[in-house]
Amino acid sequence: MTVASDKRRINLDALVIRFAGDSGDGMQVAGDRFTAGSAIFGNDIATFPNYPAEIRAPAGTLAGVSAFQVQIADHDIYTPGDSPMVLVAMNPAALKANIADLAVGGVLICNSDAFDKRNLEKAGYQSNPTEDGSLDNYKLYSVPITSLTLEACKDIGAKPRDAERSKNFFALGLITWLYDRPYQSTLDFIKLRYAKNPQVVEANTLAFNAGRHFGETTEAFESSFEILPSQLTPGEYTNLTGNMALSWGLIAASTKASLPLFLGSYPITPASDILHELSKHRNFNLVTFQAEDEIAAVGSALGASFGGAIGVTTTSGPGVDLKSETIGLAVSLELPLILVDVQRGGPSTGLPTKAEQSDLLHVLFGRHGEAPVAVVAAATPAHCFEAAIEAVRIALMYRTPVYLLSDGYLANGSEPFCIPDPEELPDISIEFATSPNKILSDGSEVFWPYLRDQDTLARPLARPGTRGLEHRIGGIEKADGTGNISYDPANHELMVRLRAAKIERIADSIPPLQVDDPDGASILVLGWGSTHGAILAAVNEVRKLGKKIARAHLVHLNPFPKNLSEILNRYETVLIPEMNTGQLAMVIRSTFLKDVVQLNKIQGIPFKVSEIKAALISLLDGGQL
Amino acid sequence: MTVASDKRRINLDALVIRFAGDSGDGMQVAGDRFTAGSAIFGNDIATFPNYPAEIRAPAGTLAGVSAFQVQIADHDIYTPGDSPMVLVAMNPAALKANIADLAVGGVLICNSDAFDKRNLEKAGYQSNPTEDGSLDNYKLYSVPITSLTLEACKDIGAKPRDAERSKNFFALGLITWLYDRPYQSTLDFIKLRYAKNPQVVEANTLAFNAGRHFGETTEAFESSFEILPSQLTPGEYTNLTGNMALSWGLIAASTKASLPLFLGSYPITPASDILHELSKHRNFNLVTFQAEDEIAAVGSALGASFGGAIGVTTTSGPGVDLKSETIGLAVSLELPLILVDVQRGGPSTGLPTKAEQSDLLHVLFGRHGEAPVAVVAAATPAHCFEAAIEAVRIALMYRTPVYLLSDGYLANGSEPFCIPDPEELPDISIEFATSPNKILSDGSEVFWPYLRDQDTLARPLARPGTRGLEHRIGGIEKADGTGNISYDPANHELMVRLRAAKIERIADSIPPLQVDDPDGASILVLGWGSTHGAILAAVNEVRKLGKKIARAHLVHLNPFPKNLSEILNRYETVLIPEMNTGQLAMVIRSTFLKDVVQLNKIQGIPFKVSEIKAALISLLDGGQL
Amino acid sequence: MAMIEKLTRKDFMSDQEVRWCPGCGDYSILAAMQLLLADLGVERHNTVFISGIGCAARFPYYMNTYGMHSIHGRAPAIATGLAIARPDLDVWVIGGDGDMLSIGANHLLHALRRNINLVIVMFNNQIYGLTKGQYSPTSELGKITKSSPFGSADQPFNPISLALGAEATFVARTHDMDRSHMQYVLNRAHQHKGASFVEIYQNCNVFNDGAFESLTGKENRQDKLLMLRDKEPIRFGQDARYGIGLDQDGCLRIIDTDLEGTEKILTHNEYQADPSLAFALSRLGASETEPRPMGIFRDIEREDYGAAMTAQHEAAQKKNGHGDLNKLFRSQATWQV
Amino acid sequence: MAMIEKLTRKDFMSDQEVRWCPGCGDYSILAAMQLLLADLGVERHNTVFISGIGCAARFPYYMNTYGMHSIHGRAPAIATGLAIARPDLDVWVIGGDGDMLSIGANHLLHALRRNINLVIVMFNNQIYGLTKGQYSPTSELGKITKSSPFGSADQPFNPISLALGAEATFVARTHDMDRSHMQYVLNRAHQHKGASFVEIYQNCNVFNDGAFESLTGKENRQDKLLMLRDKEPIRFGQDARYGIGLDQDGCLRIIDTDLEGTEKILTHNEYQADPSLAFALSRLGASETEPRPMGIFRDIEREDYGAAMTAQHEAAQKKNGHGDLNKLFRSQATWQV
Ligand SMILES: Cc1ncc(C[n+]2csc(CCOP(=O)(O)OP(=O)(O)O)c2C)c(N)n1
Ligand SMILES: Cc1ncc(C[n+]2csc(CCOP(=O)(O)OP(=O)(O)O)c2C)c(N)n1
Ligand code: SF4
Ligand code: SF4
Ligand SMILES: [Mg+2]
Ligand SMILES: [Mg+2]
Repeated sequence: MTVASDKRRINLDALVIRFAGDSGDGMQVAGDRFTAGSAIFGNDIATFPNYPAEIRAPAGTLAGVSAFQVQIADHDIYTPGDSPMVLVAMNPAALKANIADLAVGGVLICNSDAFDKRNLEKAGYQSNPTEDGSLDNYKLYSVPITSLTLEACKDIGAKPRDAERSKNFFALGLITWLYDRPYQSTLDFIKLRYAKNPQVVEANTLAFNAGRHFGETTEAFESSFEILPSQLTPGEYTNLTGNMALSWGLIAASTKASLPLFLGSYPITPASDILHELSKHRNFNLVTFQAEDEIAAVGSALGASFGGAIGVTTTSGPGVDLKSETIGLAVSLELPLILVDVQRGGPSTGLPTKAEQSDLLHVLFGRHGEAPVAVVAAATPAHCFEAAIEAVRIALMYRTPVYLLSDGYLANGSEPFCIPDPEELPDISIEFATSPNKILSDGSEVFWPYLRDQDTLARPLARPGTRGLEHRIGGIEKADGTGNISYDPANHELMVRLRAAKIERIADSIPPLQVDDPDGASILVLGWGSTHGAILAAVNEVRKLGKKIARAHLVHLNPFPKNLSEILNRYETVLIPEMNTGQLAMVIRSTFLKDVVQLNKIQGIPFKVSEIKAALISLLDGGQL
Repeated sequence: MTVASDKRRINLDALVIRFAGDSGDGMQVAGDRFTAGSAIFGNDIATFPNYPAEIRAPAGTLAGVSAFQVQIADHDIYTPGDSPMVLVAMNPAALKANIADLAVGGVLICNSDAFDKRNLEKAGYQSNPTEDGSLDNYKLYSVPITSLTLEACKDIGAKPRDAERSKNFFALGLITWLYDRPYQSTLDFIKLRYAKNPQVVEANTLAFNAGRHFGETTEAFESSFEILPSQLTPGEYTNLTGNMALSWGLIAASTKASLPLFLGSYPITPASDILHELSKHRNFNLVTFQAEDEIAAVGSALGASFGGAIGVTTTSGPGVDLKSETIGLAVSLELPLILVDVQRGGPSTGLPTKAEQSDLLHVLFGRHGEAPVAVVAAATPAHCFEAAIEAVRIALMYRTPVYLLSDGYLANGSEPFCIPDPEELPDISIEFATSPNKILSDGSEVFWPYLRDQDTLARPLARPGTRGLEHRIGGIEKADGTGNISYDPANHELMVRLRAAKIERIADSIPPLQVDDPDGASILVLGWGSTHGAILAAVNEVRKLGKKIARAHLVHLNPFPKNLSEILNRYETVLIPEMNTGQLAMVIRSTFLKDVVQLNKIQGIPFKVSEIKAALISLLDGGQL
Repeated sequence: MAMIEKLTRKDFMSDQEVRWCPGCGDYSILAAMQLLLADLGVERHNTVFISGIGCAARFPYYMNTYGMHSIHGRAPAIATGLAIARPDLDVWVIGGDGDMLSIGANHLLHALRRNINLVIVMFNNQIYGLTKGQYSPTSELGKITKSSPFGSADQPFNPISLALGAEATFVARTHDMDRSHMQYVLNRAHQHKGASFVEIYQNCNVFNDGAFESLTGKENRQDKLLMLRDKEPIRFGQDARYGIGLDQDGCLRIIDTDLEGTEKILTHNEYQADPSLAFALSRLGASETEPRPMGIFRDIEREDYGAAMTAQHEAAQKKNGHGDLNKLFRSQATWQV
Repeated sequence: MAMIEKLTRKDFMSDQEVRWCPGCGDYSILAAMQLLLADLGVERHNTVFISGIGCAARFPYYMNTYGMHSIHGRAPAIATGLAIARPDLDVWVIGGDGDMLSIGANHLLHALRRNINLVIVMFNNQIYGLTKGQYSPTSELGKITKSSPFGSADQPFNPISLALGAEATFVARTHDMDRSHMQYVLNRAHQHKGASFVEIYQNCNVFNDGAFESLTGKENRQDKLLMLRDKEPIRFGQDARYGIGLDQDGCLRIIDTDLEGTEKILTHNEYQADPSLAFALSRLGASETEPRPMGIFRDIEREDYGAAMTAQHEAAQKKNGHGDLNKLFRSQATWQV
């Protein structure tokens, strides 16, 4: 046996690792811990949890495989990586479902105990791939993880079934050693998380340490690796998923607006975690309400907005459809309302745990009549924080529903979030009406709920409880100014155009679109939403090849930044990668009459960097897509 | 006194007349009878009833005014006319609400009995307009209609309050004489309609005849007019509103498909009359179900479709929003389903009794995920019949939801409907699966619900009750072929593209778009839906000025006819008039990257011929809109 | 602020012209409400009326308070959000039988079980008025309407039974022909903490005229209406000749005191925790021979949702301190770069 | 076609792998159903299962019949259309407590009052399983879940009370630990013409394990479950020591036969027209000391919707003749050109 110091330690600039196992194998926890340890160590990180179908499938089957991929690096990274360089497969099904993604030459760690006849059959293997040579393209390590875990725990008197549960920590320990990750934070975590069950703390600790020691002491691994801390902007960081960042953004917005937050929501994957997260923070000026359905969810949020709170509702997929009617009412009432859509694969129930960008046209146009709303889309998990504040700012300032788009990839993926100083977050408070705003010809002073601000076209908001400003609003067409019911044809046209103009006016308050174009390119990649990371990484790679590419990313989808037209005209070719059949492309074509090249992927999974890179290179070479 | 024969009789080629009065004054009945009489006489006709706000407003107020406009002509006409040439105003409010529309020099008949102080005040008149000279621009006839009616009925012992109700028939009698309409059919109608109440029959008859005699015998009217029968295509005609034509079209489609019709609906203006009409015809193979809401309405229709019926649901405005989720399911299930949207003014409750074309983008894009459906739009009231059959044909043949668009103007407006020979209506029946369609490798025969027809891409339909073809379908993504749940990324992309391709394939079965361009114009007016009549009339008028204009009207909005691209490219300028802010224009721009000129009216009322004519002339003169 | 001068009905009348059909029962409900609120001296600015769509739902426009005329069926949901966000307000919900029992029944029932602090008033005219006369979920079997020319085949809901089945804490019925009873019931509903449900029989003289005439007509009331009064024997008819007793099969039956005396007559108890007897009372009137009970079927105490939320908020603050962004951002592991 | 050979459970098993969590109560319900249908010898091709979304709603995939896995909450509405259009089919509706009582309660209640010919089976696990553990409309007050870390403040629905309040004609309850009782109840529901509502207590061993253990656990059943049997005295406990009696305040109470004898014990009557006693029985079990009734609360006859539609169709044909387009087109005034 050799000691650790004898082994080689190799420096890596980045590492993509995927933990895969059965739903019950604790792979999400292992992945999470690995990420947290790396984050604290100072690496840049980006994660991609990939859950199985909604119901736990029978153990050992392909349908039950759960995976967690993370990229860690010593530099800025933008995605969880295209292909893992390391794959941990806890059983044959996990191997089968994931091996195709492993980079050739990659490290493959299999739990040999699980590769028995029954499991092999369940996964559809005729022979044992770890023995039949079919994995020769990879660096295969067969480790009896289950039995080593049991062995490690044998003295604490845990039942084998219980002790076996710690095998994810054995795997984590092994990887921790192999990639030289800090381990104390994981030991602390185990103590805290399982505090209620000391035997579990002990078992997990023993397994984790056994994994580390196994790496250090066996001869199987010739070398270990290290990834140095990255040069992120200095600051204090924490690792956030998109759903958490979005929740925190809403809390921050409520604080900075000095208004209560009201969340009306109905559970649905992958939006539910926003409800879960917000409901934990009832010590803030917020309340969460689990409604009977999505219609009641958005209805209650609208009622709360009428009462002067920031009404928010969160949903995904079919839930978005159900809110259309109430959003139309909110458009007519001109009340602030935040509509969070965490997009998932459709149509119908579709692919509930997967990501797609296929709701854009729906949120733009999916209401009867002419009912425009503002649309803001988050670009990365951490950006969900900022996007939430921006959505609330627009909603309050312009008294309008605002759609805030995220997707399943952002929602569950994570990255470091640089903790802001609350003082430096924008003040987004607004003024409510407290006194009459109109003097009638008879000299009486009255409150007109639709007497608009001439700059923003926003109407005054008088909260119930304000003495003397009693008034009624409703969904029937109303006269501008008084807000009284009006069936007058000319007034209707005026109101339709005013509501549209108000949304257009939002562009006055949003920053111009920034183009990242260091070299004066003729091709622009225009992205929106969660394609941000893959586009950025691909553009960087192409530039490393000495080629010119410009890049811009839209956060405001309605209205667009004012300079978008000018930017589009500056480029010969505009490429729009989207996880749909071309929804932004359609809007750009019709709005600017500018042809665009589409790159579409509709598979419920995000673009790989390489896919976008290939498209760019093809375009640069004058090819077609 | 002179006798009738002494009076001049002047020939008119067309007449536009509007009956206006209080909601309780029976103006709709008067208009309807005038229309029916003219229709039977052989004129071409087009009507436009204009109801007041939904709830009966207090008598005599502006909010309570109800009007009915009809154009009758000795030639083909396409609209109820821009401005009435004759206005009957039963009270000051009716005058006030309608006088602006009366053509200068037009005939104005006022019920002088109703122009008392109270009514004048209610209508907001300071002085009596029939006396103060403010109506000098019109041919004003003040007729004491109420007292003459009472006088006529005095001998039958009716209470004055009851007798007064017949005053609409007095007015109708007067107009009948003035424009030389046949009167026997009205006398017959009175007998039939009020058969249960002999006193009412008598009062109405007396009033009607008194009105006719008044015209004939007083000196007030120097001349009477006649409008000769028009040269409609020979055939048997009946006068139909759009809602009736649509209902009959559905019944005809069900008959020609040899399939039961199931209507699941929830009442809403202006769609309710389709439910009312269909529910009368239960002797056909049809059933109507008044659901608890629109979600249940479309749900029940989908359930019926699954059972092999033609599932139909009808709605308007907010009801459309509520159906989105279920339509997405129908897209995923690939089942036939007819979705009727009688568009009304939005957003939200909006202008419930008015017409708008503002749901086009919503029906195209208003579902989460990628969920394309076919869209067909009716062009005229009578065309609703044909459009309904076409929608059912597409739904059955392609196993897809089809949106059938009408609007409030088509729904309540009427025109002559040339009764077709049922034998000559298209056979739209389809084949259902009766036996397995796939042999597995083990030789067993199975039914695969998603094994597509290679031409249409339609899947086979096996109705429950078919022995041996038991299968399950659902809204989760499914594998093409087997239909089993599939989370496979590549399959998802395949299915999204197949569902879109199937909708595109519909274009194979629709006729090319016809362009009406006798002179080789450079300007094309492209319309859809209820703008048909106004566009056609305007184009004819412009051509009469010796100018060249081409015209085309889209019935299929998704997919478009295959030759649309080629047609658009043929013209320098394309004008799209729409009763919205430019929804078809947007789709045309993005689909064909062709700029178009928009003409938009968003007032809840249809275009006037003159408005479109003015736009055309301005464009012809090289002007801008 | 203490009330200085007495309010009058006019204070609660908005400047909008009332647009119901002449003779509609909605007028008398409006008058009863305006007079009641004036009498109670409630603060107009702290009062909100939320409605859905329908004739009844026009109500808020005519009340000089805060108000929202929303969308069909959703008023209870919208009001729920408002009541939770603003426990300081008096929130009323108004709607018709279609609005509340057809498209909106689910929201109604969930608001009732959650005991949201609302007064929910349903105008039951057993018809869709605004859309001009289709049958509603309370229309009788066999009813011929525009959408049921062969007669409706839908068994109607009994709104009181439905509300009781949904764990409502306050359930009552009154009718548009008796202003003082309406005001009594509405006042009690207003006093109740939590969700109150009030059904008001309302005549739609245009599309369903006389639907309740046989019960609420002045001549019929004595025999056909059973006025529930807390702690009093349940009696009706001239000289209170009849009473209600309970059979061993759990069914109520009519007792003729001339024959059986008064001994077996039940005493009404609005505050009874178990809703079973209230439910049994709600079934009365199904047949012609039985009287229809009016008044308060149930009025029990249960923590209202708003109060529970406030308690949770206070507990959370006690446990975790007032919300502080700096703390939130550091609520999980952080690191410095 | 007459049944030739006896069907077995296998005939009703589809080729899809069952994907519930190991140990989930759904498995035993599935087995009970498959065995029952095989025993009854129903025709697979005339049988349809319609479900919404949720763990329970996966059920149709596993039945080798026709089936549709639809969308959340809408199964009763979709099934309504199918049942009306196809009265020849046997239509079952399956869903969870969230599916049927939260988002879908309105459709459920309307299907019940209309007496649509459906068997509606609700798997009540008092939790949202598929979305991983939020409280449902049947979760107990104060329940701590992912979405209620401070405890749910929602008073739960009592599904039996709710269904009875909605005019349901067949209402029953059973549980996943007793296959023969499940089969008995499901069979009776299947026999009932019109809408049948069956609540099944179902254990979600992942997110709400043991929710019914104190009632349905083998050791607890005798004392905690009250098995309703038609025309029999309502008794429970060891040696049927206890019975249920009716107090004059309309509330049920437990009678200890050792002390009071059996005389005052109520006899159960499933067929009683008035639902009041069934409702009172549905309230039992609210407190720890009371047993929870299982079995058939109500089974009454009322014309089902499909039958009414068929009758209307026939009447219309009798009156107006078979539908004929030529006649339709001439049903109002026509003229020749
Ligand atoms: C989503 C939606 N569906 C349908 C309608 C049409 N609609 C308006 S009111 C109404 C029912 C009215 O009946 P009810 O609630 O009993 O009120 P009433 O008019 O009788 O007072 C309907 C169906 C609508 N406005 N919105
Ligand atoms: C419109 C819509 N909203 C929300 C969801 C998410 N969702 C799926 S199942 C479910 C609830 C599951 O609970 P339950 O019906 O009790 O079934 P169980 O899983 O417990 O069997 C929810 C909220 C959805 N699929 N569709
Ligand atoms: S339609 Fe009926 S309910 Fe509506 S306002 Fe008129 S009378 Fe009243
Ligand atoms: S989550 Fe619960 S209900 Fe769903 S399958 Fe698992 S154990 Fe069953
Ligand atoms: Mg009503
Ligand atoms: Mg459940």
